[in-house]
Amino acid sequence: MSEDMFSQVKSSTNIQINKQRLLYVQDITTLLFGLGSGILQLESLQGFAMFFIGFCFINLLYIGILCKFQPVKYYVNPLQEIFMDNFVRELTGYVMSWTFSYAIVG
Amino acid sequence: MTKGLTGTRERFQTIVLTKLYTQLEPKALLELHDDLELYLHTKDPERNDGLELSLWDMMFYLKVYLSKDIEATVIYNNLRDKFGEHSPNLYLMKVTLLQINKNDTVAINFINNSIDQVLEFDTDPYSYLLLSKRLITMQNNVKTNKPDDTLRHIMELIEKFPIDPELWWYAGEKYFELGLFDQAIYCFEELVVLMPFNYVAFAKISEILYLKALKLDKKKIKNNKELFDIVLQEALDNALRSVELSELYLKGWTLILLITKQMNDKKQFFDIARENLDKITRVSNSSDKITAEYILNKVN
Amino acid sequence: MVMDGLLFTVGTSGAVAELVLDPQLKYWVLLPISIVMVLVGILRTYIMTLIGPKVQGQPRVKITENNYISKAQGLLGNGSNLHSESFEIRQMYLSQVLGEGKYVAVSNKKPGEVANPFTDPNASESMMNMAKGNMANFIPQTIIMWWVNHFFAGFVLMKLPFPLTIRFKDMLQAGISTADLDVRWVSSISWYFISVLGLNPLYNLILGDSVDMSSMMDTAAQNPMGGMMGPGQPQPEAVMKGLSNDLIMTRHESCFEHIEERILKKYGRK
Amino acid sequence: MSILSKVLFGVGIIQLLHAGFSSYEFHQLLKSSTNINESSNEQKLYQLPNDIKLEVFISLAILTVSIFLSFNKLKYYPINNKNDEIITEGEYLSNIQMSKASNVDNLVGSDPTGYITYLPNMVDIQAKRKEVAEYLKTI
Repeated sequence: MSEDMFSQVKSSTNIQINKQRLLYVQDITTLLFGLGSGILQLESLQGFAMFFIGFCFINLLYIGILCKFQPVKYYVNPLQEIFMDNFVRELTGYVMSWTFSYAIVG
Repeated sequence: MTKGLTGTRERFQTIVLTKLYTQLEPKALLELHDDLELYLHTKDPERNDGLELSLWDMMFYLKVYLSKDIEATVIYNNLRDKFGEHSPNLYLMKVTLLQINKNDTVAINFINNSIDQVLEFDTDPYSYLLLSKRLITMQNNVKTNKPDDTLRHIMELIEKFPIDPELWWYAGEKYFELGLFDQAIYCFEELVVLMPFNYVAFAKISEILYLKALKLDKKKIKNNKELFDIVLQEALDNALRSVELSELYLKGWTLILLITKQMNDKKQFFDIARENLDKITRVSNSSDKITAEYILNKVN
Repeated sequence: MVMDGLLFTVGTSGAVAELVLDPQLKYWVLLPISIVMVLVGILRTYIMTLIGPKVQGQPRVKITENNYISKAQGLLGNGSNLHSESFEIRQMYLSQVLGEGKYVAVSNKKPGEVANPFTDPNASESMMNMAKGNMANFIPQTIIMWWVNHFFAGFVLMKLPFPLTIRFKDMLQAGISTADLDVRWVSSISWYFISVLGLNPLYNLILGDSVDMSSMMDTAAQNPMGGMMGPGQPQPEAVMKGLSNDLIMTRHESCFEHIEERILKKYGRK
Repeated sequence: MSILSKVLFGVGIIQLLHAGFSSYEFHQLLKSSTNINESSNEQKLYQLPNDIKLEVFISLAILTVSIFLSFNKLKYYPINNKNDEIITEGEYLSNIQMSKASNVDNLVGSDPTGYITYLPNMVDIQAKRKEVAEYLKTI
C-alpha cells in the first residue's frame, strides 16, 4: 500500500456531490446552446464548432468561478473529469436540442 | 442572525442524524421540542419524506422524555396506521409505550416473546438487534443485575451481531467503567476496523491508551518505563491518525498536546497541536472556541 | 399519413435539394415523440422503485453468518488501521472461528417447516429482481420504437443540420423508398434515435438523477443471462474457508508506520 | 441571490424564444418569397438579420450568468446554540480531501458518528423521564 493511500484519503460523498453539480451546469448550458444554434440555423461544421467553443467556455467559467481556479481541491483529476468524462453525453444532448430547434425553426 | 428555514432544517437534520437529542439536558430538550413542534407544522417545500419521518420519530421520543404520553401515543398511532406495525422503529415505539404506560417487566416479557416466537426465524436486519438492545438497557436497572451481567448480555448479543458498531462502543464504555483498559481498547479498535475513516474512534482509542499510560506511570514499578513509552507512542499514533482524517478536530489536537507534554522528544508535535488549537479558536463554532482557549491557557 | 408535404426535388448539383415541408408536420410529430419519451423515462424511474427488491425476512442465524463473512472482509480491508499485535490477535481468532464454520447458519427451522434449498426464497428472489430490472429497461424502448414506426412512418419529417454518410440512409429514412434523396432528409424514426441518445441531460435536469437510456440497451444486450445467481451461489461454508485462508496469509501493514512524517508534512511549517 | 438568478433565467428564456420566433418567421418568409426556379445561391443573399443573431447570443449570455448566479457559497449552521452566526468558508463546492471534508462537522459542532457514540438505543427511558420531570418542576 503506497504511502499516500493513507494520507490522501478522499471523501467519496463529496466527490459525488461535486460531480453532480458539474453535470447540472454542463447539461443545462449544453441544451440551451443547442437551442441557440438551432435558432441560428447553423449548418454542420458551424454547429459543432459552436458546441465545442461553448462547452470549453462553460468549463473554463466553471473552473474560474465555482472552483476558484483550484479544481484540484474538488476533483480527483480535474482535466479528465471536467472536460472529457461528460463530453460524449453533452455532445449527444447538444445534437438533440440542435436538431430539434433546427427543425422547428427551419 | 436570521437563519431562516434552511438554517433550522439543517440543524434539525444534523440533530436527528447524529441522535444528539438523546444526550441533551432537560432545558435544551424543552427548547428543541418547542422549535420542532413549530417547524413540523410549517410547510417547508424542501423537507423530503425521509427527513419528515425521522423528525416525527424524534418528536415521539422528545414527547416521551417530557412525559407528554398522550401526544406520544397519538404520533405512534398515526405512524402505525400509515405504515403498519412491522418495522423496526415502530416495534421500538410500541415497547417504549409499554414501558411508560405499564412497567418494564411487561415490556421485557413482550420483547422476549416476540424474539423467541417470531424474530428468531424471520427478522429484518434491524428489528432483532434494536429490540435486544432495548432489552439489555431495561435489564440494567432490574434490582438483581450486577455489572458483569450486563457485560455478559452484551457479549452474547455481539456474538450474534459481530459488526454492529454501537454494541462494540457500548461494550468498550462498560469495560472502561470497570477499569479494564485493554478490553476497552480491543472493543474501540473494532470500531476502527468497521469504519476506517472514523476519526472519533481513533481519538477514543488514543484517550484510553493515554489514561492507561498515566495509570502505569503512577505505579512506579521498574519495567514500567518502556511499557509507558510504548503505550504513550501508540496513543500518539492514534491521535495523529484521527487528526490526519479531520483537520479541525478539537479532541484530537488536545490529546496530542497532552501526550506530547508527557514525552520529551516530540516538541514539534506539541507546537503543531498548539498552532491548530489556536486556529480552532479563530475559526470554529463558539463552544469549541471556548474549550480550545481554556486548554491553551491551561497548558502554557 | 398521406404525403402532404410538397415533394419536389430541384436537381441542383452541389447544393442540397430543398424540399418545402408542411410546418404542421413537425409540431404533430416532433413534439409528441419527445413528450412521450420524457414521460416514459419518468414513469420508468418510478416503476423501478416500485418493483425494487423488497426487504426479505430471513432467520437470525443467516444474518449472523453474513455478519461474520463481512467482518472477515472488513478485517482484510481495514486491518491497516490497527497496530500489529491487535491485528494478529484478530487474525488468529477470526481465521480459527471461520475455519471451524462455527457460525454457519444451521437452518433451525420453525417446528414443522422444511426449508428446501431449491425453493430457498432469497435465491429465487434475486433472480426475479434481475429479470424485473432487465425487463423494466428493455420493454419501454421496444414499445416506443414500435409506436413511432407504426404511427409516424412513411414520410419525410425534417432536414438534419449535419450531413451523414449513405450508410445511415436506410436506417434514418425508413419507409421512404427514394434512391437519390439526400441523407439529411430523414423520417421520424431518426428523431427517436437522436432522442434516445440525447435525452440524458434532460432527464438529469427533470429528475435530478442521470438515467442512462442508451447504455441500458447495451448492458441488456451484453449479458442476456443477467449473471445467473441462485443455486449456483458459492455456499457460505466455502466462502468462510476461503476467507480464513486469506486471513492467515495476509501480511499486515499498519498505517501508523510513517504517520509522524506524514503529519509533519501535512501540518508542519508551511 | 437565487431570486435574481431565477429572474435572469426567465428573461433569458423569453429572449431566446423571441429570437426563435423571429427566426422562424424570417425563414418562412424566405421560403415563400423565393420561387422554385431561382437557384439556391440566391437564397444565400438573404442572411439571417444580425439583430436576431445578436439576440440569441445575448440571451445565452444572460442564461449562463443566471446559472452561475444560482450557486451560492456553502453555509454551515452551528447546532449547539442557536444564536451562533452562520459559518462559511467561502466555497461553492465541497472539498474532497477527507481532512477538509470532515471539517463541516467540526465547524457545526456535531459528532458525525453520534448514532454510535451517543448510544441512542441504550438510553434508559425511565431515568431520562425522571430527570426531565424534576427539571420541569423547578421552572
